[in-house]
Amino acid sequence: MDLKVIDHATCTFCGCVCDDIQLHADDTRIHKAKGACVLGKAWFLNHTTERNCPAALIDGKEATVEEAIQVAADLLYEADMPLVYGMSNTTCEAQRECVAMADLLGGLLDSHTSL
Amino acid sequence: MITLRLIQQPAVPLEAECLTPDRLVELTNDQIRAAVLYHGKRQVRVDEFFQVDGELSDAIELHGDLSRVRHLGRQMSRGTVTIRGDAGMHLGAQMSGGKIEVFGNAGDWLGGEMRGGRVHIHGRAGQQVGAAYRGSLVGMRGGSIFVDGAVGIETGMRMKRGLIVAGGRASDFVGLQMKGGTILLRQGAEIRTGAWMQRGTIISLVDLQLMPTFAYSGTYNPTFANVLAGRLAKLGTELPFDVSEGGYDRYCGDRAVPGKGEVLIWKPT
Amino acid sequence: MLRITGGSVYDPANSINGEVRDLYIADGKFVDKESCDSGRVIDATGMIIFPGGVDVHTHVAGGSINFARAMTPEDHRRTQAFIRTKTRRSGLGGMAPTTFATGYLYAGMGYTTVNEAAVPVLSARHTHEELSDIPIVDKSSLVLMANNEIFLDLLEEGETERAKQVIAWYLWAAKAYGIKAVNPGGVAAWKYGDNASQLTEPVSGYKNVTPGNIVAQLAQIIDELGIPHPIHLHCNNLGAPGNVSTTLETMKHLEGRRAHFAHLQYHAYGGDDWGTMRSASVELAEYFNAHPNMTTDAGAVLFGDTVTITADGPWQHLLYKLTGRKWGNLDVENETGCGIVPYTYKPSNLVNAVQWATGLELLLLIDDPWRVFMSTDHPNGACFWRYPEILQLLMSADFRKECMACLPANIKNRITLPEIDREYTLYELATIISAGPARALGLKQKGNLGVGADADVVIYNRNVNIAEMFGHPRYVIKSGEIVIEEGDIRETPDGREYIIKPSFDPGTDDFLQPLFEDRYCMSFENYPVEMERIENPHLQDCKPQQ
Amino acid sequence: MQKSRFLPRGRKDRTMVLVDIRETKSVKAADIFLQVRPGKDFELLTILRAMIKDQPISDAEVAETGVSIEALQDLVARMKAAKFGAMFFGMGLSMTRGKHMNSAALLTLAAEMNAFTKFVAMPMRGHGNVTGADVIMRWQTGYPFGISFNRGYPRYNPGEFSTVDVLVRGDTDCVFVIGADPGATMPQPAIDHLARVPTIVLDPHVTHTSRLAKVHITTAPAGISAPGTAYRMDEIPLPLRPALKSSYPTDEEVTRRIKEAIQAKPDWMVEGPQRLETQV
Repeated sequence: MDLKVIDHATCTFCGCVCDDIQLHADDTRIHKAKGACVLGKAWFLNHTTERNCPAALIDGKEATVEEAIQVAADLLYEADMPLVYGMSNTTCEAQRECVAMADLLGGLLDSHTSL
Repeated sequence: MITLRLIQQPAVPLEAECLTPDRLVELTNDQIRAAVLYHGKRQVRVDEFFQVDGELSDAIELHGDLSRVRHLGRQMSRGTVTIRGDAGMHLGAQMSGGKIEVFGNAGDWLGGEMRGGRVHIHGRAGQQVGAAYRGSLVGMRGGSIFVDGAVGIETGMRMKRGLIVAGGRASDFVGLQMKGGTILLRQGAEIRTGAWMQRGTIISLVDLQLMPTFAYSGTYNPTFANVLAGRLAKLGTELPFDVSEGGYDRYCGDRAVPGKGEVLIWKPT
Repeated sequence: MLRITGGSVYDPANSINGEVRDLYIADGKFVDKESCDSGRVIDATGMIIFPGGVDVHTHVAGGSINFARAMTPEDHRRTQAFIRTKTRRSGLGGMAPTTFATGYLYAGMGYTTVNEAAVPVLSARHTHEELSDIPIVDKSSLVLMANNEIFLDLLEEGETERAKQVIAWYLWAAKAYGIKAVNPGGVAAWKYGDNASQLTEPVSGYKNVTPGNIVAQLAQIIDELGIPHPIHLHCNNLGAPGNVSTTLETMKHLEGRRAHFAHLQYHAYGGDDWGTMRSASVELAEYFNAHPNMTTDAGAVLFGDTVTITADGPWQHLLYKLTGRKWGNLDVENETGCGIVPYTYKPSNLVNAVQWATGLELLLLIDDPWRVFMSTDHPNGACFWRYPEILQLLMSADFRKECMACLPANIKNRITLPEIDREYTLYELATIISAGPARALGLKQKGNLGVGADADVVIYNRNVNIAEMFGHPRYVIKSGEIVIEEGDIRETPDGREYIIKPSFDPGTDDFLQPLFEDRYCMSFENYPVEMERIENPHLQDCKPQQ
Repeated sequence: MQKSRFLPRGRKDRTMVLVDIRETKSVKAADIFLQVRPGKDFELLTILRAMIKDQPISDAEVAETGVSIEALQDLVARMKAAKFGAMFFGMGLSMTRGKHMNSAALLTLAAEMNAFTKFVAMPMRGHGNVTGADVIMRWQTGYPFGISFNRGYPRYNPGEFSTVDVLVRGDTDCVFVIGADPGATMPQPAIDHLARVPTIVLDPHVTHTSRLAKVHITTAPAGISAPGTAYRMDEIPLPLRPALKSSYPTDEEVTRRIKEAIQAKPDWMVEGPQRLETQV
């Protein structure tokens, strides 16, 4: 099987953020992560593109992303003191949206750092 | 006198920096009712949460469990705030005068960065009593804080002047990076008392576990103990100073800084 | 479309000195009357019109100012807060304002272009992300090069042609606009706890490389590459008593070449130590006036609190030892570093008083306003939003006298300011805050109210209180859009970013890669900033000189 | 290990000192191992601060930390003799009794060491891009974490606005969780509050938090199938190069769409001045 090779890939498992990983992947999963440490290998190899999770859940029941987004927006909007929390295992681009959303919401904003 | 009774427990913290003698003394009853508080992100009127009696007075009395009501008496310079119940965070923060009395417990940052005035808590207080806010180099600069019960961590952090008396046991880091002033611990403290202190005095009436960077420098009865005892007697609390009763073991430090602070531990004879 | 009628126009780029002119704007640019036949009309009768301000030297985005933000929460709490609206982000002003507030504050005092003066290539991606969060104003950035290990190694080996290719490569990798040199050789030496204070002595770790040949070679390379802005130089020995000799010597090394001397105030001291420190502005201005190859910005100081940030690590450690306050230090592998120390300038402090006077003296003694520009080296000498206070000092000798009354008595014979009567005219002010810096940056479309230029314009109500007038413009228009009106923010459009692409030998990648991989701890391929990351990039011409 | 101009022999030119409360696998990689008694980090660091300044410290006091005076004297001598010292610290320091003061002790020691030689210190960040969150919050709000926007502008107070404290006290009435699983890591009273209020979770997996949440949205994992940027712990941003394509939307997209849905609703903010000269 022909594997796609990605050079200089970046590992986001821990704070070291190594950017010299070579990934060998097919369409559904990564088979090799050259240059990654034990933790990094586990991180890269454990993901697949298979849809193992529902697109969204509302009260534990499957829902569409659009429905879930609307419910989320309603709840955050109605709240008097919403909290936006986490932002560790995600991209800067998402983090910027989170900060913008917290600003708009008039809510609390916090990351793992404060633990 | 103005009386405010909490009629509804806030669902999220209620920020009430407008409830100070300086502000309310100028307001009629209607104006007080209409004054703005922040319930989380929303502006609300005082009368949504409080029943308001009285007007145009710098004596305020609050009733109810106010543990979620923050910034009461903030920056006050005159008058009295009496709370019959618990008070929330930042009570009397940055106050410069007047008196606050709480017949209950107080939250964190009680008298944070205060400059003057008096605070008396009959119950416990939270963390960072009389402390500096994050990043700020100086905490309390004057006035006095009496807490009958226990106090939380970092009590008197970076304080420069003034007096803090803890009737109950204090938690860790009492007088952290202290620059001056006096802290009296009637029931002692947990660990790291006086850590990184530069100047100032911490007195404990019971034995204390000290940082390894403090050095013993004699036992004596400092003159100021006498003066302080006189001042405290007027406020209804005692400090031993008579040579016949005992003496103070003096430790100086923190040598890590290196600092010239002192920790005095009372040793009764 | 927008017409501005009846105002007194100060447009030094077109030699218009206070004459009543009408301005016509369409599609973000000034146009002739015929091309603007509709739209809003601003009646500016009785008002004063300036081109939008251009800050040639400021620190508003990137790792170091962001470190300063982290170090000063106490200042964020005591400063002004901008409240968010549905479309506008909240922000905090102060010594190290947040990105959004930086845009609001600059625009609020009529500045529409800012040049971030110190970017390490390694964290240029970060700087660009912050720049894209500074609204309203147009931006450019200068990349730090005078302590770059690979560059210094090439100089050591005498490989100047290769060095030129490498510099051009770095510039494009950083998506920068020009080159900044900070304490040449000194920051590299600081990584070993040393400094570089003598222009002709080898830098620690080198035999041939001296601060003097670093600046001379960089200036040569910049001219050869045709970079629009000349070498932007922070000389050695910043802040040290007696450093004027270093500064003059550096100027001599650069004779016949273009050069911009950053924050000259910090490099204009006589005396031997802190006790004898005095202003050396007279001798420095005399030399400067006679050498038209150079421009400078003042780096003026105002009394009050600020936070000092500079790539000059050794100086910052000294300042930390002097103040005993907070100190932060950043090392940027192979390239540069940075130190951060909060600081309060006090009129009662003799050294601070000399610094205050020196900044003003330079602005007043350098006779060509096209060559000396407004700056405080924000936030080092003072925060940029305090510029209007300096303008007032420049325009009024009486006000200066009033302020001098607060200085210590023993300042006599250390400063020249009391003997200077010069008062700036509005025309000269428009030159030092806009037309001059725009020209020095090679931004012809800026600082210019002529047809074809960017419609960045400020309209002031006349006011005898100069600081008030310049601090609160009636209107600020950016690219033809009214962004500030009577002190309120109206619109917060995104600004452009100016970048250049100097040409370099395509083999430079292959040359650099092994050197890079030997030294750096990131992948070579991940190092250059991708073009897609630049918000509204605007490529300026960069043509090699023949 | 990397050889360099100034350390031509690589690892041999370097000295690694490991300080921990127990012998871990890292001991093998270290030249010197100092075993400190649990909860004595702050004391040990404070003693070192005194020792580098030649302040007298008695053996008995040092012994309480679990490390001998000789070992510390040796350490101080090595630190002062180093050309370039670096201290790395992790959650064993910052999450134990003393918390931020333990980190402050180490950072102060590093700063003070610069009176003798070059020294730096850096926190080892556990989670992938927590540094990015730090950096972005700083430039957009002025503060690194523990922020409240309830007054329309950022305010900062760890302890008051930090998540664990907020949850334990019940100070929030709706929680949005992204790139974290507090339902698995936080103390029980905090988790109880997460279950009590409507919680919204964005995560590539159905997590512990998702199970007690009102809303869960599955998103593409960062760096695996979502592109973007992450900050290394020394604040260097690096591009992500995802190897897979996901059919789930990215965190960025979902968050933006939620934000836009909120923006489409009427604003609750009362009209007021654009700026405040004095904050609360």
